[in-house]
Amino acid sequence: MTSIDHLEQIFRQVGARLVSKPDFKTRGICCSGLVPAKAIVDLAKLLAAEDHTLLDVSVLEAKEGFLITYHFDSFSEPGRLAARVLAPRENPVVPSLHSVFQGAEWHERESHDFYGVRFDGNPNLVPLLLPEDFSGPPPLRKAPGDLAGLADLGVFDGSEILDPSCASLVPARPAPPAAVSEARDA
Amino acid sequence: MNSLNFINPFGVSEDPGSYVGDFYTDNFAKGAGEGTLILNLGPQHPSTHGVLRVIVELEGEYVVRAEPVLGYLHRMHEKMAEVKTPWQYIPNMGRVDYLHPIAWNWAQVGACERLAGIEVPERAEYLRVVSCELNRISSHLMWWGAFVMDLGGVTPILYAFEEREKINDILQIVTGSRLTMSYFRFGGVSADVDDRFVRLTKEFVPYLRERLKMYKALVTDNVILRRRLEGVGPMDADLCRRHGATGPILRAAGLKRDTRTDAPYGVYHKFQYNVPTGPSDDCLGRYMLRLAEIEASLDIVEQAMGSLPPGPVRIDKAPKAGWKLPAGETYFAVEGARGQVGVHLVSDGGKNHYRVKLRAPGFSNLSLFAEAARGVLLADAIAILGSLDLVIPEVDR
Amino acid sequence: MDLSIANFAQIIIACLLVIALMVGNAVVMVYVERKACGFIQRRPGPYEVGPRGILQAVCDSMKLLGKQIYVPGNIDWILYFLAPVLAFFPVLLLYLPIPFGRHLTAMNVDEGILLILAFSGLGVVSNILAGWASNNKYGILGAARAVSQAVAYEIPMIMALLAIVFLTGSLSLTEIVERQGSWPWQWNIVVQPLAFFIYLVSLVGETNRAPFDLPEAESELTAGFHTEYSGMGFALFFLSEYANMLLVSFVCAAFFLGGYKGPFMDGFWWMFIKAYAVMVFIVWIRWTFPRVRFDQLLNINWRWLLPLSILNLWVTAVIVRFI
Amino acid sequence: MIKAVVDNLKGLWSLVVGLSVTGRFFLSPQKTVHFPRDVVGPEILESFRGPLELVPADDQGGSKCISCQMCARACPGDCITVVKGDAGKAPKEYKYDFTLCCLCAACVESCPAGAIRFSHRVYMVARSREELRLDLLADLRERCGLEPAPAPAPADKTKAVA
Repeated sequence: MTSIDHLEQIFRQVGARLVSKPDFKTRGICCSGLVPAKAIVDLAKLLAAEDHTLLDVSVLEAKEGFLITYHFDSFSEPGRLAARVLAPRENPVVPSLHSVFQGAEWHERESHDFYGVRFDGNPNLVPLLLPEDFSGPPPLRKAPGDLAGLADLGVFDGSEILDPSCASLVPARPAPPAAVSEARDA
Repeated sequence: MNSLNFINPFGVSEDPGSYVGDFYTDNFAKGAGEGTLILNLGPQHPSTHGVLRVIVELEGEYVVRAEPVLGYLHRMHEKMAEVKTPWQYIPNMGRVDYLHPIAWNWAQVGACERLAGIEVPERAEYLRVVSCELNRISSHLMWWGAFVMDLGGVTPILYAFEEREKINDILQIVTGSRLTMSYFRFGGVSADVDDRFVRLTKEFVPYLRERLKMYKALVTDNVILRRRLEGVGPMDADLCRRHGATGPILRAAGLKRDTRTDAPYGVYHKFQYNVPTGPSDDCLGRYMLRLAEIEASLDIVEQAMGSLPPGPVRIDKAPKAGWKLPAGETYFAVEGARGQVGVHLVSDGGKNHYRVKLRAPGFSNLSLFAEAARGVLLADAIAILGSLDLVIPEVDR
Repeated sequence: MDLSIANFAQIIIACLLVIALMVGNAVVMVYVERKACGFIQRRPGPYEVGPRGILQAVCDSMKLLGKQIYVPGNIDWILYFLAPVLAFFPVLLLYLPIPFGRHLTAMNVDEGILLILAFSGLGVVSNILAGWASNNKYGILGAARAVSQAVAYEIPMIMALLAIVFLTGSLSLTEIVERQGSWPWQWNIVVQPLAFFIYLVSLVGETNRAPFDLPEAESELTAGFHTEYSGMGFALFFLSEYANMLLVSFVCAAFFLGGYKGPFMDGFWWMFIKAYAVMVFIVWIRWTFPRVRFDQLLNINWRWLLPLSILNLWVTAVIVRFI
Repeated sequence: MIKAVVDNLKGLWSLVVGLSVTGRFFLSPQKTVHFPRDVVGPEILESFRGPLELVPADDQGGSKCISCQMCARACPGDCITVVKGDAGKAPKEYKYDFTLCCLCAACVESCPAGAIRFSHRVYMVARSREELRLDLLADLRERCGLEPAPAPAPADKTKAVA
C-alpha cells in the first residue's frame, strides 16, 4: 500500500530539500517535493518500484532558474505527486529519467526544445517539436523582468523546509496547519 | 546502368549522387543494420492520420526499428497561453484535440476553477457530463472508422459518420460548432439545453445501441479483421507504465485506471456505469474495449438526461473576459477519449497565465509505439499505430 | 489453324474490337464501381457530370490524359516507360480465345485456356518492372508483393480450371461452353462448386483487388508499384487492371456459368451479363471487407486453396476415369 | 485440423454476414444532402455560428452598440475594431475581420449592451480575403433595407431536408 506518508518518506529518503502534502482537491497533487538534481533518478527508481508512471515533465521559468516538475501517478493507488528539480538559468543540466521511464525521452526532448534544459543520459536529445534547423536560443520569456519568483507563484506553498538554503522558495505566510492535516485524512 | 540514359524527354534533371535524407532520416540511419531498408512513412501517408511521420527500418516486410517524428503540427498552444487571458484561452482548447474538444475544455476550465475556488451549479455539472460523454462517443466512432480504414476497409468510416453527424447536430445546439467546440465557461457552461437537445439525445441513445449491432455484424465479427488484430501489438501494463500510457490502452492491458473514478470530478460519482477493462492487451483487445466504452458512455448519457436537475447553468458572478486568476499552481486532469488529459497551470496573479503545460495523452501513448512495433510486419505496425487512436494536433499541441 | 488472309484480317479486326472493349469496359467499370461504392456508403456517388454522373468516367479519363507526366529522378527510363505498356498489351491477346457465341470467337484455338494462362503471367512482369524502375521504396515493396502473390494464386486457379478441363476433355473454351446447358442447373458450377469457389478467391487474388490488394495496399504502401506513375502511365495500369478483371470474369462465365448460353435465348449478351455480375460481386466485396495481411494472404493460398484444389482435382479425375 | 476447418467455415459465414450488411445499405436510401439541390433544415442553422452581426436597435439601421470596446478587448484573435463616434455613444466604424475570428463568443458574451450576435449565414462565399473583412455597420444598414442586398434569394425548387 502506498500512502501519502509513505511517499513523503520516499522524498525524505532521497534527500528532498522541501516536501509538502498539498490538498489534492485544490492543487491536484497529493505530495510534492524539491529534490537535488542528482537524486531524481534514485527517486524515479524508487517510484517505479512502487508501480508509478511518469505523466509529464513540465518546466517552469522562474527568477531562481528552471523548475522542472515531474508528475507521477500510481497504477495501484491513484494520487498524483510532483517531484521538482531546480536547475540554474545558465547551463541547466539534469540527469535523464530515460533509464527508468522510457517515456521520459520525449518529454525531455520537448523540454530541451522550449527551455534549453539539457538532460544528461537521454539517448536522442534532438529537436522533437521544433524544426531540426531551428537556430537561436530557445523561445523563452523575453524580458527577465517578466519572471516571477517561485515564492510568488506559490509552488511550494506550505512546504516543510528540510534544507535551510531553500527557505526563500517557500512563501513567507505559513500554511494553516489545519488544512494540512485535513488533506492527510482525505 | 547509366549507359541506358540516352533520352530525357521530360527535362527532369537526374540526381547524380545517391539521395541523402534529411536530419531525422540521417539521425535514424546511424543505428541501421546491414542490408535493411529505411522507409519514411509520412508525413503525407494515408495511414498516419494527418501529419505524423514514422521512420521505419525494414528487413523485408518486418520492422526492425521504428521512430515517430513529431512537430509537423506544432502550434505553440502552451506558449500562446502566456499571452492570453484564461477567457481567451478557452477556444484554443477546442483546437488542441479536435475529436474530443470538450475534455480539453473541461481540463482548462476546471484547472482555473480549482485555482480560483469556483463552484459550479449542479445543472451545469450534468450538462458537462452529457456533452463530454457525447463527445467521447463521437471521438470513439471516428476512431472506429479510421482504424478499419487503416486495415483496408473503407466503408465503415462513412457509417460511423452517420452517427457522428447526429452527435454533432446535438452538440451544435449548445456549442454552436461541430468540430472545435468551446462550451465550458468559468463557473458553468455557455448555454442551457433546449427541448430539441433533450429530444435528440433521448432518441440517439437507443438508436446507437441498435447501430452497434450492425457494427458487430459488419466489422467486429469479420474473420479478416479478427485475424488481423488477434495477438498483434501486445502492450502489457509494464510497457504502459514505463511510457506513461493512459486511457483505453492501459485499460485494455487489464488495469482499471480511469480518471473519472480515480480522481472524481464533476458529477460522475452520481452515475452507475461500467469502466470496462480487458479483454486482452493486443489490438483486438483495444478495439473491443473502445466499443465497450461507447456503451458505457451511452449509459452515463441516459442516466444524466433522465435526472437533469433544474437551475441555472452558470454562477451569478461568473468571471468576465478580463478576469484575473489568483496566484498559485494547480494540476487538473480529466479522462479524455485517448487517456488522461492534464493541465498544469501556474499563475502569478497577472492578466495572462504564467505557464500552462498541457498533458496530451496521445503524446505518451505514441511514445510506446517504437517499442511495440519492434519486429512486427509493416501491416501490423500500421494496425498498432491505428489502435493507439492518435490525434496528431493533440500530440504536437 | 491455317493463317490465311481472311483469318489474319479477322484477328486484326478482333484486336481493334478488343481495344474498344477494354476502354469501354474501363469507362463503364469506373462508373459502376464509384456508383456501387457510393450506394453502399449511402451517398450518391458521382452525379454532377451528365445525367446521374454518367459522364464522370469520361471526364476522369480526359483529366488523366491531360495531366503532366511527373517523373521522379534517378529512374530507369526504359523500364519505367515500358512497364505500363507491358501491362496493357498482353491483355489484348488474352481476349482472342474468349467465345462470345458458338462461332463468335476471334481466334478459335483448341488450347484456348492454355493461351490465356500462359500470357496472363506477363502482367506481373509489368508490375515488378514498374516497382523496380521508379526508384521508390514503396514501389519495390509493392513489386515484391505482387510477384509472390501472382505466383501463389496462379496455381490454385489453374487447378480449379483443370478440374473443368478434366470433365470436358477439352482445352477449348468454345467446347467447354458447348458442353454446358442453357439453364443454371446445367452449368459447371453445379457439378464443381468447390472449383468455382477456389477460382473466385484466386480471381480476386490474381487481379490484385481488395481484400487481396496487397501490391497497392493504400494504407501501407500508399499505391505500391504504381506510386510514381501519373497521367497516362497510371491510366494504362488502371485500364489493364479493369481489363484483367473483365478477362477473368469472362473465363469464369465460360467455365462455370454456361458462357454465352442462357435461359430462353443463347447469345453473347449472356456472356456479358454473367461477366459483369461477377465483376459487381468483386466490387461489392472490395467495399465490404478489410484487407488481409501479407502472410495471411499466402497462408490462405498455400495452406487451404492449394490442398483443396488438388483434392478437388483428384476426386474429379477418379470420377471421370471410373464412372 | 477439424477445428481449423470449422473455424474457417465460421469465418466464411462472417464474410457472408458482412456482405449482407453492405448489400442492405446498398438498397436503402442515401443519407447525404445534395447541396445545391437540397439544403439542411432551418433548425440546424438556428444554432449555426456564422460571422458576427450587429443587433438592430430600430429599423433605421441603428445599432445597440455603445462603443465600450469590451468586445475588442475580450477577443482572443484581435478581429474586432470599434471606432468611437464623434458625438454620442454610437460607433463610427465597426470593422470585423472574419479571417481571424474563431467564433468563440467571447465578444458576444462580454457585450454589456447585447449589441452583437452570430448570424446564421452558412452559404457565405468570398473570393478574396478582402471580402471577409466586414463592415458590420454597413451590413446592418443593408439588412434594414437601406442599402441594396447583393445576394439573391435561393431558387424555389430548393427543398429543405430535416
